[in-house]
Parts: sequence; structure tokens; C-alpha cells
Amino acid sequence: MSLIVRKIASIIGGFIFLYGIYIVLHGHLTPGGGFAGGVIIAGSFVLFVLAYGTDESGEKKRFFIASIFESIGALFFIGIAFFGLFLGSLFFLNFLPQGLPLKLLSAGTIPLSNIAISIKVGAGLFSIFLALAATKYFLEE
Amino acid sequence: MALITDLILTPIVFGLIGMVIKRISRWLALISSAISTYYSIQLLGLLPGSFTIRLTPPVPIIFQLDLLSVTLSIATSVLTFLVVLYAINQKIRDRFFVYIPIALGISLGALLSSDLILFLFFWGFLLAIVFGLLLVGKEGRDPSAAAQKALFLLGASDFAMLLGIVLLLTTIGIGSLTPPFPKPLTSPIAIAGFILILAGGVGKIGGFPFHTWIPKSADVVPPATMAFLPSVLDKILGTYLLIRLLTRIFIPSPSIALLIMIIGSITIVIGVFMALIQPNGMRTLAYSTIGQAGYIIVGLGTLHPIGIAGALFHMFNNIIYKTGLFFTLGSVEAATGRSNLEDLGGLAKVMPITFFSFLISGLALAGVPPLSGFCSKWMIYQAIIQSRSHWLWPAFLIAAMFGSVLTLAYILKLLYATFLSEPPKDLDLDRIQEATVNGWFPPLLLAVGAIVFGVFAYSVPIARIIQPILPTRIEALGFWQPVLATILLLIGLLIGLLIYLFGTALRAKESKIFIGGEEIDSEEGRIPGTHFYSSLPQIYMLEKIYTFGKGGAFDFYNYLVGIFTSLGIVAGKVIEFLIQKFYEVIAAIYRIAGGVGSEAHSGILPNYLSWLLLGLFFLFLFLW
Amino acid sequence: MNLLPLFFALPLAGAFLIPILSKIWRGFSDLIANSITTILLFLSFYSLNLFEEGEVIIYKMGGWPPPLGITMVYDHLSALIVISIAIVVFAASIFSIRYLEHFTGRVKFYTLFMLITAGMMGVAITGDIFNLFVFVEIASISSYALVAFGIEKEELEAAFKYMVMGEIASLFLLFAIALLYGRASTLNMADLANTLSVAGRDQLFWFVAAILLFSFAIKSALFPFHSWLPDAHPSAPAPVSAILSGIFVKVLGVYALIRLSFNVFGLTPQNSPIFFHILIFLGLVSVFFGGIIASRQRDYKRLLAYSTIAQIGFIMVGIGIGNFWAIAGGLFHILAHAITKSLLFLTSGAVVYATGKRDLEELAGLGKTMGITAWSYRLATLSLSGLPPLVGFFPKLFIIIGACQAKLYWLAILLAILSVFTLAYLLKIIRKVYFTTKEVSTPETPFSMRLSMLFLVILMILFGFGFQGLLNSLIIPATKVLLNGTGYGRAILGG
Amino acid sequence: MFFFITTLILIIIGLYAIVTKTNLIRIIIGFAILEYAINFFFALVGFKKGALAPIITQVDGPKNFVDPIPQALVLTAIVIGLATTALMLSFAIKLYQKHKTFDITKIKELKG
Repeated sequence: MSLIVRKIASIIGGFIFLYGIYIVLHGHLTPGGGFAGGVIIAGSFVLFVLAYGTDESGEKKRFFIASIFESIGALFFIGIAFFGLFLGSLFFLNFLPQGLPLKLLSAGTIPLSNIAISIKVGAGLFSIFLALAATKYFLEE
Repeated sequence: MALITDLILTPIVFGLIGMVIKRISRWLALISSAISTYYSIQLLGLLPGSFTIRLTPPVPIIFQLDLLSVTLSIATSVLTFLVVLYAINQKIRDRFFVYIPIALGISLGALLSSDLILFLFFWGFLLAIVFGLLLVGKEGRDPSAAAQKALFLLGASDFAMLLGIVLLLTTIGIGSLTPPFPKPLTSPIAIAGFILILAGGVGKIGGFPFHTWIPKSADVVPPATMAFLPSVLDKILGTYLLIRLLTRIFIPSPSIALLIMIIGSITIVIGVFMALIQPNGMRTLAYSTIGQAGYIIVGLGTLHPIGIAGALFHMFNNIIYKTGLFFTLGSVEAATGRSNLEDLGGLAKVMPITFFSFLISGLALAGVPPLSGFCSKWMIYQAIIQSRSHWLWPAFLIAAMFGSVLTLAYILKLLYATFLSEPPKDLDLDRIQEATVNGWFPPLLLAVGAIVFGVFAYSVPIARIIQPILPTRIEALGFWQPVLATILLLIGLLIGLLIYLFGTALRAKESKIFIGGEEIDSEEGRIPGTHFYSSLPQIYMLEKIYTFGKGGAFDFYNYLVGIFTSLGIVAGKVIEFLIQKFYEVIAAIYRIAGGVGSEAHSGILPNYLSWLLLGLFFLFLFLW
Repeated sequence: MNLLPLFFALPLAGAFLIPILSKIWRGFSDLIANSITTILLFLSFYSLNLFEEGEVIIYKMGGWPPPLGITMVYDHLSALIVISIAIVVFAASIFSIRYLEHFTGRVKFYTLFMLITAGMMGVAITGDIFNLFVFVEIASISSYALVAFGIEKEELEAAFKYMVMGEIASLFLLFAIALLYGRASTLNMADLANTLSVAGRDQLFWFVAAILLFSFAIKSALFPFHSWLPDAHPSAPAPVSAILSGIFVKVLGVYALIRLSFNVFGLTPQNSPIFFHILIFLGLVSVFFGGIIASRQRDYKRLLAYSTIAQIGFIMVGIGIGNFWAIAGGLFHILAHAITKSLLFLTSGAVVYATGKRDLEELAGLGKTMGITAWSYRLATLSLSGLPPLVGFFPKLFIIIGACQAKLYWLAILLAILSVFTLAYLLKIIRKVYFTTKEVSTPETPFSMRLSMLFLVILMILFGFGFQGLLNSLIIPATKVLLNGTGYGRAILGG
Repeated sequence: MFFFITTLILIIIGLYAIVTKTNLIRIIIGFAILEYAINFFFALVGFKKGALAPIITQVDGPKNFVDPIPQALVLTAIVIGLATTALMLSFAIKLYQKHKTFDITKIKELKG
């Protein structure tokens, strides 16, 4: 990609990432949440990969890391649910203090779940992108 | 009550142990059949009674004991013991001895169970074991095709029976094999259920049209299997079911009786006439088994007390001599390694005990008085004549009588070809030895049984066994007096023997065949037994008329026999052919429909999707 | 502590633990998957004890009361399905240990394996219709991926076709859910049942019913909607084929259909005969065509796949007759067929493992060297074609009893005849593969494979002899759940 | 009513593409259309005329919201749709790699 694209990507990418985090953290207050935020986070990574390009080995490395993060996100999510089971004898029980409505630190486990989902979705989408992008190696054969 | 569970479970458990420890399976089979013989005799002390076992709370498992079931249980156990005894040192795979006790246990269960569902359970279970048993082939033979055919035919008849039982259960509410009193067959559903169960019984007994697996198996499974399966187990179970069905569960109507008798007559015709033209001893006996099943069916179909008693008696006789015949021919096969009649001959000298057993059993099978087969057939004839249920009755009588005559014919052929004819050159008689003790003892015992059941027909089997089983009194057996006849016959035989000894018989002179200045090899002069009736299928009416004109009364008999024989053979062949064609047509339909269906799966996705949409369209059409 | 969510949460957790932990040590994937399936097996049988508290066990996810939150509902019908799933999955996971030697992506395989388990378990115990859709999709998507697992030409083709048809079904299911939501404004199945039984049956009701039937008919591969199955099931690795054919189609198709049509829509043969006639018709056509096309196959697994179509047809006929014994037979057949068909597919896996071939014409004489495999196959054949004392006998008996009670005698006769057909096509494999006196030298399968086959054989015999206990503890209560109709809604929500 | 008809038309277009098109990618596009149509419909189910978006900005604000549940559900459906589309695309790519064609009618090795 051209220098302009790279430069702008490096400027914008961080903002996109930050915006994704914003969406995730306000998931229990405003529209959005784990999935939407995760997609945006993945978008920032995709932007970097598109701008700076990648080679096969780099792609494999990223894919490896992404898949680990994906599993961690999912485990985190299920872990929260299991915590509910162990602490309050109900799966997915909202065992944390709920706080006041419309405050950032409220709604118990929901923000945590949103974070877990965002990790899972971001990593998952990014790895899907990488997997599809990898097809260019064999389609060019 | 515990006795019953012991009786049923002991053989099964022994069989299962034998499955694990193959080495001792033979002895386990022997021991278990002996034990079940002991137990089943013990059952006599419990009579009469019904026993309920509550395995799981709501549905009890009901066993009912009456004389019929107990007697048949004893017979099954004893015969199984003999089969195992006979087979124990033969070259049969160990699996055979695993299945035999299991089959014994299951069939005892079937005989003793009163509940129809329980009965069905045992019955179907037995089918699986029979399949396994038929899979144990002779050395170097592949029995799979025969076993599959058996499984298919027996499976079909079993499913028919299942359907019938379900029909009875759901519509009439008959759930027991031993209801307090029989019900009349009136509603069409009940008749349908009856006929379906009948199909199960007929299939088990080996009757038309479920019989074709028996001759097919005869070549490929060991003789002991043939002795055990079609001639003991299936006969006993089939007869049991039919007797229960016709006497305890229902009061059948005359048209039903006609149906049964037609089935029986066809079975006789097929069995006897096909037996006549087989080139192989085992196959002959297999067809003979079918033919004798026909007698049982006809006897039951008369619905006359004598007929039913005769059928039951015939069943006993049949398992006695038929098992003996399979044993002796099996010994012959084991000793010589051949089974085609053409390759055998002259074994009477080297296997005298086997020969004697075969002679007695064979003559009993042919119904030569005073041996056992005669009296029961006589009772069946009597019943046919006395019941006269339909104007067709002479046809049934003729079928039965000619069947009997021709049975003698093929038995003589077997006897001649195996034991009496000049041996073929490559059969070295000096090397052949009499069977070992357990090889000759069971058939000899059975031959003695055949004599006892024949000579003392009234005093032993009928009075002691059959009369107590059946509710009605058996009377009017005609003027046949077996003991007297035996004495007369013995006197006749004695005179004949005297003549033989002191007459000229011993002075017969043997010399080489000498024709046209050339010594002819004795092999060319030999008449193998297979040629005995080889001309029968090609009999020309003209020749017979010619001989008739020349010969007189005796030739008239010949002529009649000729006509009926050829007719019978033609009929037998035609029926076999039709059955074959029927299967083929079904197979063809099956194949064509399968082909069309298979072609339709062309692998093209849009086609599949259009089926989906079509289906959706119809769903909307009907539901919306 | 209520263990209900563990049924789907454990495999779900396993699915994500496996990729991480197997980076440390490869053996973790086997270990985790097998221990989870073992736990599930014990849990599923243990869960029968829960019914002492009541006929229906309701689990409120996150503590939300039923119409609002997602509820898990565990009754005897769910228990039957859960037990079937647990049995099949347990056997398949043991079998996979050695079978996967031929494949590279062991970790991915187990991840998908756990996901498909989680999806099926979720379908079986969920009480929320959208949740049902989600679990259906989890299971379906993993199954698409598992079908394509070998990534060879045939596997990919099968997977793509399967996916096209499966997704049509899934999307129509979603469409039906949308319509239902638009009508009743609720997603809880119990609430839905109550609402629908109060409101009359208008055009929209039947429209939704038709769409649902279409969707589940595809999922359960009834005849005109079946064409993906004979491609997809044989293409998957053998343990997966065992899961797909053994239980997957029944959970996603049959179970979901009967749960919705009986308990939510309140359909009975009396008030909606057409619906049930359609079920009988589809079932019969499936039995017939599945059977005859199966007997034409040359491929070991493809034959079994067609046989699955036929056997699903039996289940559907039983359900379609709709009286007590017929439904009991259908439900019993779900369990019986799960055991037998997965056993049959596992034997195919053993044969492929030992010889590398699936073509019946090329295989011969394996009966001698692969004794356990051959005997498992034979017993499964006898069971599937309905010979006592194996488990397959009773379902068919009950279905025929049901048909007779409903005065559908022609149907009873047809079913009895078609049962013999089952024998015909399954015997083909015995004849071609296990018989023949030809000497071959293939090794017996590894211990773990034999173990899993033996496990199923023992169950087959055990359930056959102990059918009475099974009937009382599981089948009859499950049948009662279905016959209870929309009483389901009242049982859960009360009032 | 207009929306329902639109949905129906979209569904039919999607099905038409899936059934009649032979190109793998077009089939996948057909699926996308079908999926969007159904999602669209689902989102419409919760629609109320003149109601607000279901976002609470203060604790006791106006109560006239559209039904938020369908939107949440549609979001889930979209996630699932994402997964299926991705998987299907990867199948398509792999199929192309093996068969060198995108024509589904030419990919017919499994038959009978």
C-alpha cells in the first residue's frame, strides 16, 4: 500500500481501537456492546494488516495469537457464567453488586461479559480475515 | 418357579461361558443339555400350574406349565442332548456348541412362556441364534448365502407373526398363549391376525412357502446342524405354536382348515417329490423334512381330534427318525468325506450299526408298518377321511398317501445308493471304519425309539404321552393292531430268513461280467443310486400304457404311480419355480425402484434444492 | 446445586480449553474431550435422580424468572435425548483417540466435537425458542465443519451441499421464530404454548407450522428433504458420522419438531389430522426410498447413511400415528437407533482404519481378523432390523402396536414388511465385508476402538433385556410429556 | 404491510439466487440476501409507530419504546450469519482450489 494509506492507517487505527473499547465498555448503557465493539477492534487490526501487508509467516503468527485470544475470550465468558454457578448456584447469575443505573460501573457481570465477548469476537473476526486472506497464497499458484 | 428360570437360564449361561472359553464349550453344551433334561423332567412334578415371575414391577413374566409344553420341553432337551452327544467329537467349529445350548434355553423359554409378548421375544431371539448357528458351515463351505436366505424367510414369517400377535393384542385383547377357553374366529381382523400367526408357525415348521432355506442349507452346514435345526427345534416349536393356535386360542372355521390343509398338501408334494430327484443325501433328507412337515400341517388342518393327535404323534416320530437319519448320513459323510450319492456305496459291510440304524429309521420314515411312522400317518389318513371338511378331501388323502409311497421310494434309493450298491472304484472300503461310540449310539438309540414308538404305538406313545396332552379322547383308530402285526411280520421275516439260510440264496455265484469276448470293468456295470428314479421325470405316457397292456394289474399300479409321480414332480418343480420367480419379481421391483431412486441422486445441487422447494410448496398446500 | 447447565457449559468450556491447553501438550485434547464426555455420561444418568423433585425441572439462567429470561427445561423427554447424546458422544470420543491418527487437525477436531456436543445438549434442554435456534446453529455449523474435516474433494462437496440445505432450514427456522415472536411477543416456549392455545388457529398459525415442519424436515432428512444426508454423513470422519447419523439428526430434527409441535403448538392427531398424516406420509416414503436406495449402494458408509433416512422414517411414522404406543415406539427408536447406528458407523470406521477402503466390492473376509468389529456389526444389524432381545426390537413392536390401535392396519403391515427390508440391505455388508472365506491379513482394531464398540454392544443387549426398566423410567414418562400437549406451558409457568 | 411484502420479495430473491444460480459465490450472496431479509423482518416485528429507540438515558424517562428484544435477537442472528457466511466462503475457496471451478453443477462426484 502507498505511504498515504499507511500513514493514515497508523493514525486512525489507534482511534478505531479506542472507539471499539469505548463501545465495549458502554455496552450495558448504550447500543453496542461486546459484539459491536469486538468487530470494531477487529477492524482496526484488519486495517493494519491491509495497510502494511503481511507475509505467510507473519500471518501464521498472528493467526496463532488470535486463536489463543479467541479461546481466552470464550473461556472468560464461560468462566463468568461458572462463577455465577459456584457463587450463587445459578449459571450466569449476576453475582456482582449491580450499582446505580446509567453509571459506568454498574450492571454487575455484564460489562465483564461484554469484555469477554469483545475479545472473542475481535480475535475471531480477525482470524477469519487472516484465514480468508491466506487463500491468496494458494489461489495464485 | 425357580426351576423354570434355572431351566431356561442354565443352557444360556453355559453357552455364554462356552463363548468365552471356547475349549470347553463342547462339554458345556453336553452338560447343559443334560441338566435341562433333568430339570424339564422335574417340571412334570409341578403340573399343572402357572408361574409368574416379576422381574420388573408392572409387567409380570408369566410362564404356564401344561403337559404339552412340558412334554415338548423334555423332548427338546433330550434330542438336543443326543445331537450334542453325536456331534461332540466331530469336526465342527466350537461356535456350534456355543449356540446349541443358547438355542435350547431360548426355545425352552418359548415353549413355557404363556405371555404372547414374552413368547414373541423368545421366538425372535431364537431367530438370531438360528442365524448364528447356520453361519457355522462345513469345512471349506461358505454358508452365508444359505444363512441369509434362512434369516430372510424366517424373518419374514416372524414379522408376520409379530404383526398377527399385535393385531390380536390390540383388537381382541388376547395376550396369552393359554387363555382359559378358545374364542371363535369371527371378525376379519382376528382372521387376519390368525393367518399371520399361522404364517409364523408354518414358517417355523418348514412349510410352504417358507421352506426353501432348508435344502439350501443342507449342503453347507454340518449334519448335526441339520439334525438339530429343521428336524428337532423347528418342528417342535412350529407344531407347538400351531397346536396352541388351533386348539387353545381359537376355534377355527372350516375355511381356515381348508387353507391349512392346502398348505400342508402342497408342502407334502413339494417335499416328497423334490426329495425324489436329489442327487445328494443331505438334500434328500432336507426335502424329506419339508414333506414330513406337510403331514403335520395336514393333520392339524383336519381339526379332528385324531388328526391333531396324529400330527403330534407324527411330530414325535419325525424328530426321532429324522434325527437318526441325519446322524447316520452324517456319520457316512464323516467317514467317507463325500455326500453325493453317486460317490457312495456298499457301506453296509463296514458300517453295520450305522446301516442298521439307517434302515430302521428310513423304513420308519417311509411309514413301513409296524415302525413308528406308519401309525401316525395312519391316524392322519383316518382324520382326513373322518373329518371330510371339504369336498377336496380326497385330494388331500391322495397327496398324503402318494407322499408316503414315494417316501419309501426315496428312502430305498438312499439305502441302496449309500449302503447296498456296489462301491465306486475310488472308494476304498477297507479304510472306512464304523463311527465311534458317540457316533453310532445316538442313531441306534433313536432307531430303537422308532421301533418302540411303532410297535407299542398304543401302549407307549399314545396312551402315555399324547392322550394326556390332548383334551379329547382318541378313539376309532381303525383296525390297525401294531403288536399283532409285528408278531405276524416277525414270523414272516423268520420264515424268510429260514428260506434265505437254507435255500439257494447262499449259493449265488459271482463272476466277472463278460460281454462280447471282453471283460467289462465292474465300474461300468455299476448302478449308482442316483439313477434309481432318474427316468421318472421323463416318463412317457405311451410306454406306460404299453406296459399296462402287457403287464396287467401290477402294472396298473405302476402306471398310476408313474402318472402321479410325474405329475408330482412337475408340480413340485412348478411350485419351486413359481416361488423362485416370485422372489425374483420382488427383487426386480426392489432393484428398479432402487435404481430410479439412485439415479435421481445425481449430485447436482439445484436439483436437490428444487426438491426442497417442491416439498415446501406441498407443505404449504396442505397445511396452510 | 443444580447441574443442568453443565450439560452444555462443560463441552462449551472444553471446546475453548482444548485449543489453549493443547498448545502446551498435545495429549490434553484427548484427555479433556474424553473426560468431558465421560462426565456427561455419568451426569446424564445421574440426572434421572433429579426427577424425584418433580416431573419438570426448571432452571432459570441468571436467576431471571421464566417468561423474561432464558429458561432451561429438563423433563423426561429431554432426559431421553440427553442420555442418547451422552452415550453416542462418549463412544465416539473414545473411538476418536486412535482413529484420528490419519488426520492432522486433532485439536480442531476436538474443539468442533465439543461444540457439536454443546449444541445438541443445548437443544435438548432449552426452554426458549430463540435459544433453541442458537444451539441448533452451534451444532449445525460445527457439523458442517466436521463434515468437511478431511478437506478432500468429496468432503468439501458434501459439506457445501449440506451447508446450503442446512442453512436454508436454519434461516426458515429463524423466520418462523420471527413470525411467532411477532404474534405472541414472547420467546419462552412455555409462554408461547399458553399464548398460542388461547389464541385461535388462523392462517398465520398454519403458515408458521408449515415453515417449521419444512425446516425440521430438512434437519431430520425426511424423504424429499433428505438429499444432503447421504453425501454428508459418509464424508465425515467415522466417529462424527456416528454422531451425525446416530443422534444429530434426531436432536435437531425430530426432537425439535416434536417438542414444538406437541408442546408448543398443541397439535394432536385429533385436532390437526393433516399435519400428522403428512408426518406419516413423509416417514413412510423415507422408509421405503431410504431402504431401497440403501440396498443399491457400494459404499459402506453411504449405505448406512441411506439406512439412517429409513430409520428416521420409522421414528416419524411412530410420531405421526400419534397415539401412546406409537409415540413411545418412536421415542424408543430414537434411543435404540442412536446406539445401533452409531455402532454401525463405528464399525465402518474400524474397517476404514484397518484397510483404508470403503468400497464394498474391494473389501472381503474381515470377519476372521476383526472379530469384535464383525460381531458388533452383526449384532447391530440384528438389532436394527428388529430382532429380540436386542434393543431395536421393541420400538418397532410398539410402533406396530400403535398403528394397530389407531386402526391403520395397512400401515402396520407395511411397516412389518419394510422391517424385513432393513435386514436385506444391512446383510449386504455382512456378506461382502465380513464373510467370504478369502484369507486376508488385516490387524484387529486398536483397543480403544474395540472398547467403544463393545460399550455400545453391551448397551444394546442391556437395554434389550432391561427394556422394561427403560420403558418405565424413561420412555413412558417422555411419551407422557408429549401427550400432555400444551400442558407443558402450564407445568412450567404455573396456572 | 409494505414491509412484509418487501421482506417476502427479498426472501424470494434470496431463494431464487440459491436455487437457480450455479456459481458458488452467487449462492453465498443469495444466502446473504435471504438472511438479511429475515433479519430485516425480525427487526420489523418489534417496530411500533411513533415509538422511541430503546435507549435509556435517564432513570425515569419516557416509556414509549419500540420492542428492544428483536434487535438483540437480530444481533445474535447476524453473528451466526457471519459465522455461516465465513464458513461457506471458506468452503467455496477450498472447492475452487480442488475442482478449479465455481460451478456447483460440475461438482458432482457424490451421487447414487
